[in-house]
Amino acid sequence: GRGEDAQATGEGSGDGNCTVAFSQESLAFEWMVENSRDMQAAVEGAGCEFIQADAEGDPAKQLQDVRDLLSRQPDLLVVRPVTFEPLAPVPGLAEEAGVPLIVVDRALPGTPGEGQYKAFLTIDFVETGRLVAESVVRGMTELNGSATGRIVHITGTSGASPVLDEQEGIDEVLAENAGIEEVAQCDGNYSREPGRQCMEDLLQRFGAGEIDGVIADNDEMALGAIAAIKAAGRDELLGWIWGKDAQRSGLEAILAGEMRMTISTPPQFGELTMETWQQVQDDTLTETTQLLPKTVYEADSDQGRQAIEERIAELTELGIDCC
Amino acid sequence: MTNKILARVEPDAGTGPQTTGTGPRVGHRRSARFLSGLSGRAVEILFLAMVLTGFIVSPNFLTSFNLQGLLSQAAVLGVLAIGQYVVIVAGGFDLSVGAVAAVSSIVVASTLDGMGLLGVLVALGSGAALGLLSGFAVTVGRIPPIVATLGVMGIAQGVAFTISNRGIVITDPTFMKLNSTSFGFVPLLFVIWAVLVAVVFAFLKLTGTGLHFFAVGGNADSARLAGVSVARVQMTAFALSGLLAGAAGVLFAARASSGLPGLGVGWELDTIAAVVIGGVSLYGGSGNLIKAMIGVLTYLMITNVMNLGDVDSYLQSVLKGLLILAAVAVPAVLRRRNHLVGRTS
Amino acid sequence: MTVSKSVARPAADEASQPGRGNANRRRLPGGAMVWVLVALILAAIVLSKGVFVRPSNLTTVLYQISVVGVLAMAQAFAVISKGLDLSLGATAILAALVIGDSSSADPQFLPHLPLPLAIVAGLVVGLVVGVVNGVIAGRTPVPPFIITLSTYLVIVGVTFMITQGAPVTQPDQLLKDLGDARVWILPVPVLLWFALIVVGHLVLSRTKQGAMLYSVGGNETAARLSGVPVARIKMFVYGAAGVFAAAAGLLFLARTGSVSPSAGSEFMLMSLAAVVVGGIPLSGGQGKIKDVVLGVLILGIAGNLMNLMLISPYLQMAVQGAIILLAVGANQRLAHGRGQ
Amino acid sequence: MTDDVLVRMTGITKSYPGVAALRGVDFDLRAGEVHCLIGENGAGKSTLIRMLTGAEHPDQGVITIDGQEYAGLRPALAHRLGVSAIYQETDLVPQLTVAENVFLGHEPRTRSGALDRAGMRRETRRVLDELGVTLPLDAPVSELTAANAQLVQIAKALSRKTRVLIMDEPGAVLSSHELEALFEIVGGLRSRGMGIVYISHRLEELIRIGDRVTVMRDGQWVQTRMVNDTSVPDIIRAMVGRELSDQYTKTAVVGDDVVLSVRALTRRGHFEDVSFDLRRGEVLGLAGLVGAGRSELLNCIFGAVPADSGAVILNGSPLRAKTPRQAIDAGIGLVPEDRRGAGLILSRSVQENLTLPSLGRLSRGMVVRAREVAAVCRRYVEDLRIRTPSAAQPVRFLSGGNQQKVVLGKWLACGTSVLLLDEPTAGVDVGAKSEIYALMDRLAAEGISILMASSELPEVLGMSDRVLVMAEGRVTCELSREEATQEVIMSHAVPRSAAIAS
Ligand SMILES: Nc1ncnc2c1ncn2[C@@H]1O[C@H](COP(=O)(O)OP(=O)(O)OP(=O)(O)O)[C@@H](O)[C@H]1O
Ligand SMILES: Nc1ncnc2c1ncn2[C@@H]1O[C@H](COP(=O)(O)OP(=O)(O)OP(=O)(O)O)[C@@H](O)[C@H]1O
Ligand SMILES: [Mg+2]
Ligand SMILES: [Mg+2]
Repeated sequence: GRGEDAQATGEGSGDGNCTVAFSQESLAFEWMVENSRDMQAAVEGAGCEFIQADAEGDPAKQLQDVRDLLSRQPDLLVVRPVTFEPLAPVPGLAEEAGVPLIVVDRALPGTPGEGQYKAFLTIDFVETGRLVAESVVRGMTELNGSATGRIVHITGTSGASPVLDEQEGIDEVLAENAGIEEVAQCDGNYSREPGRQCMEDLLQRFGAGEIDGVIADNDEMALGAIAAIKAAGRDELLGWIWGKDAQRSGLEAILAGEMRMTISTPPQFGELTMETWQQVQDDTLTETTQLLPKTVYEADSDQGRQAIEERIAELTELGIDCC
Repeated sequence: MTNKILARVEPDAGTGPQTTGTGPRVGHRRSARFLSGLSGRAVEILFLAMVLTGFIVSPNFLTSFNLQGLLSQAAVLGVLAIGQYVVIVAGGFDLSVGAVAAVSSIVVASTLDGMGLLGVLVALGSGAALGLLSGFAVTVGRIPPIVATLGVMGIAQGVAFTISNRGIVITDPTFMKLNSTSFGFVPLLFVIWAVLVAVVFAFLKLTGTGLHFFAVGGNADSARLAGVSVARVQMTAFALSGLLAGAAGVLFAARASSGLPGLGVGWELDTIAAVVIGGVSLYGGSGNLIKAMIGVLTYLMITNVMNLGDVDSYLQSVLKGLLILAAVAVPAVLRRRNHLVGRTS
Repeated sequence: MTVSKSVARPAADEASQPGRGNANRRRLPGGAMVWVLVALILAAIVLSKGVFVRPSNLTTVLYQISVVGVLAMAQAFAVISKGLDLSLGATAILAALVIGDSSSADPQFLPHLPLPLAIVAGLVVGLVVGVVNGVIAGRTPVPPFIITLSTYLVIVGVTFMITQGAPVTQPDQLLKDLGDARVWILPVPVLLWFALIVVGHLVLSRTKQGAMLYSVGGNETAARLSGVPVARIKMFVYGAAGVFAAAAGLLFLARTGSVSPSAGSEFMLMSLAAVVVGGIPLSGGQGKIKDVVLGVLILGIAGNLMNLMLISPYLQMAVQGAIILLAVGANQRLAHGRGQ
Repeated sequence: MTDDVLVRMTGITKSYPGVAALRGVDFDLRAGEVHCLIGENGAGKSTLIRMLTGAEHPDQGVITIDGQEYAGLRPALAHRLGVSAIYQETDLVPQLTVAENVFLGHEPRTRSGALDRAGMRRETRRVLDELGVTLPLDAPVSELTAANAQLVQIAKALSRKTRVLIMDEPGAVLSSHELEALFEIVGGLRSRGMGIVYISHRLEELIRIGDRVTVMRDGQWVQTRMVNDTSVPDIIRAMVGRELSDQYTKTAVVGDDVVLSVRALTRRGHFEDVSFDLRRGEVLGLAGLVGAGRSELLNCIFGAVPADSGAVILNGSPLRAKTPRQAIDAGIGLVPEDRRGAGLILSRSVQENLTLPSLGRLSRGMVVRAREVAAVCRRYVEDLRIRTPSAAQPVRFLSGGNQQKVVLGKWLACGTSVLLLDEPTAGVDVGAKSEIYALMDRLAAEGISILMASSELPEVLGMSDRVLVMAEGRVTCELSREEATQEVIMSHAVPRSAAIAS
């Protein structure tokens, strides 16, 4: 529970003798809440006190949050950046405060392994983009007999770094498959309702037969697109929708034959972070950049189907929808 | 209503209706004066209360490391808030400040390489240009300020993202000195803010045009009849706000050593709230710049102190809301109690 | 009487018209906005090569804007009373979460309620938030901007404390079905919006409270001296706005079948934009529901058109901004005549 | 008097949507004269002078100042040419101080170009001294009373290097005391060769200080005469287009029963220990200098401001009105001094304003009975002869007299039995004035009791059955209709501490 940390009043009052500070981009989304919860569990599991600040999506606030957290002289600073560039001062601040730094999920300028910037634990979003695009190529080949087709892309919040990275991966693959064309892009703001609006408008713009599939930068928007497609009676597109994040409702949509695939973007960095920190302390850390493994969920085989069902059961067990 | 009575009788004449007063009435007056005096100092009191709370909550509050961060963050929002203050005093609102700062940050980041420090001027110019666009829409287009700046906000965001859809890292060492230089715990950014405050304060207090800002915000029709060019005042106010938002963008770029097209979302509300905590009237024509700037510091300290005090971030939102409300409501209610009891206005 | 009354600050929109004195204020704002809308529709038809006027597209547009349409009506109540409400979007989402969670078979945070009761609960939440705003607005001299900014922050905090950021994904199936159901070619949410337009219109034009609302927005002092219970009217205004916001939340939930606490962040400025684009002056005391509908249509059509034209997301921000400037600027020209 | 023409306006025409405010008006002003401008409400007087100050532009016509023709006159240019105006509607910036308001638009500069605040204060004090008043130079104007604000406006006009001074009803909120001082100043300015345009509805004022008088009607020039060659009835005939019988038509119909009695009512700092009785059908005049506390007393009885002690008894039972609503429900109505700021919702229609206090009665549950509202509106528009193109006309566009009738009408429509009138005819033309007087008389005859605060002594004398005089917040004497004369009232109205303008 998030309530506990409110009781702590200043450093050293935790049950262990160490403090880990976490600067979180935002706590407005379930993925990030789960990310924080997992981090807290891992930190407290290791007997340390967990303190956290929520940047509310504002890089300027996050810069100040980092300072606020460093002011409390934690033993480790973990940062999940709002976005890449503006957080460039963070390694310098950690250096100044003499606090080791681990960056998770998104990158920030700086080289892990230099000075106090110890490690970078991430998900490769470019690779995610590649994996999605490769699945699109397979799907289009299946649909049209060859790697040809017209795709619309509902993107996450314009300018967000995962959006740009994934686009890079998608572009890479599509460059090799000239037959597949991304004919339109629309900003769905990572949420269901704007995603749905995008799809509705695009369905008006492109009549039946004019597009073959939809890439959405997350499952929420994919689900919005599905709702729009069903409402418009354009069932030919069902099953040719690609999502991301592997949230429970997305996985269910795949089982229902409405979505083609999704990729997990696991928020659970806690274990890895604490392990890495241990290695830093023991001076045994070799890999300063580590990638979190991700899983592709695609109902193209019984095996795949089973994996999805298991994952759904797991999420239901945890009582969460995402991740 | 003390002033009203002074209206006719010289303060030292001592023969007005007030001398007919009996004991309790004098007491009533005195406590009234004390309370309304307090309400006039609301932001200073709140500021000191925040400092005190910070001090009590955490020994780290008064460290140079913490103050340095607080002051340089305050510098960015503060410079932005100067512009917001100027526009509000002149009777408007500027919703575009955050987006204009984003444009300026991305402009400075993308031009530093080619043009060197001239890029800073280009960035300031782009801010001023967007400010002028707001001013133009308000004066020539006769569009209410809130709509005009909402439109310009969209345009500015579009421009920022068109220049670069992702952030640009700055490496220019001269430029970076802006952020790295500090005098004790006082960062250069803060000094720049203070200088800008002093300049704008002097402009408003010492020039006729400065007085015209207050006049236009207070009653544009009277100002016009007195021969004041309302359009020019509004134009200047928005241009100034744009220029200052541009400056804030540059300061942010220095602080974050990068420019960012998506910067400044929600900053328009932050600046308005901060300035109002500083006692500025949203209806224009009145408010003290220095107090407004204390409002900025106070506003940021709310978060700083809660972070240091380890308050749950969701709870922070609740507490911040209640604090803003209290900061404005308490003095306003006190003032009304003791000054305008039941007056029909 | 003190001077402050006789030289009361001129209306914001008037103050922004330098060099015009008080000439030509006779024609009320809003009248010309119809022509701006007509111009936009014509442009949409041409630019979309006719796609825009296809019945399916038209219903799509209506369907898309129904939520903001209801929210903007709520905003209009506040604006007519010379206020404004920044908490509406957050209220709508909170109400949607309450309705969605309590009506779901397996609620996460709330006790289970049958759908009708869940809807009532949501509306009550909206009412309570609105009444709190209204009481503060009526009893203290704090500007509504600050009041509702504060309640906005409080609601957001409370919403997240309850949900911990988790969405509600399994509201009552009937709700989802209604969201997609159609009567003739009109989706049910659109019909609900239409119904609320009628309700809003009747409240403003036919009820005692509506008439008093205009008087409070027009001149609070004079209204009070005419026996209008100003504080109670403000409570009514913000209370009604809260209920309408909750209704918007209900439509949102029906339309998307799920709601996450972070949804609707764009609602705050959008509802205000719709009101002002529709030509309702922020100086209060004026404006009709018809104006709000115009404002919502203009913004909605502009958004739809840009998507039909496949304008890049980055450019859309700028184009949307330009459209706001052009629409309101054109309206000012048409409504107030050419400059001298 | 010299004959050099300072200003000449010829063929001035101006229309607003739906109104032809001015139709080919000619007007001229010579140096060293007071040129009075008179006409009914809405005749176009203010509009005409707004052309001269550059506040607005004529559709047609020529304005010549000092022999030079000006097409696009702007306020700044007019000021430079030496044209200053005291506008009818207070045009001060409430948040600025007295000194700042006085010098707004022509602030003195120091040698370094900075704002010369010390100079501003010094000069303001000098001008105010000239006017014989002392005001706090650094107080925001919002804290002044209406009368003091008017003095600031006068100071503002005088602070400029002015050759043409326009005064649009400067006396409307001043009492006779201050008016005297004003007249002296006007006389002084005239002898220095300044040309003065003086607009007023009080004919006695014009006769006293005017050299020439121009009468306007319906946006047209009617006549220009030397004041010496004309008379009040002449002017009225030219203005109204018909003979106007005795202005004050007062019949005594006072009943025996006391309707309203006020006992030791006190509101500290405003008025103290006020007691009186008001009988059925009585018109009780409340005289006093500006600031005597009359408005505050009326507001207090009406529940708009709280009392500190004392009692108000209505029809035998105590009335503890904490809000105007309670007073209204008990049958009291207030016509406030500040008509536009407190009496009307300017942006709303005649109908809405007329029916606002009676909305409760005119609706069933929440729903307003539209037909009845329209009927009530029609009835009072006809009954009070409110001149308006339609019931839907925003009251902003009505003339002062008609606006005042709307305010009166809204109380009649809700069945008021006690009317509190605060300066009921301020800024109202003679025609409308006599209509309002006739109406008051009729209402009294119908049994309505009226408490009327007025600074216009002839009005107090002409309309009251009894007169109370207030000074410094206390009732200093009570006079019967027979006892009341200008001299007696004035002698009781001047405060004993007499630090007033002199
Ligand atoms: N801005 C305006 N828009 C529309 N009509 C106007 C405007 N200003 C004045 N009018 C109209 O023009 C006419 C002349 O008005 P004006 O104010 O000049 O009269 P006035 O002689 O000064 O009356 P009063 O004695 O009441 O001051 C009136 O019918 C008035 O309603
Ligand atoms: N110039 C002044 N000097 C002293 N007291 C003043 C002055 N002006 C106002 N006051 C105080 O404010 C109170 C209310 O003033 P207000 O204007 O209501 O008086 P009034 O007699 O109604 O004036 P008016 O003649 O304008 O109606 C007065 O009772 C007095 O105590
Ligand atoms: Mg006039
Ligand atoms: Mg009075």
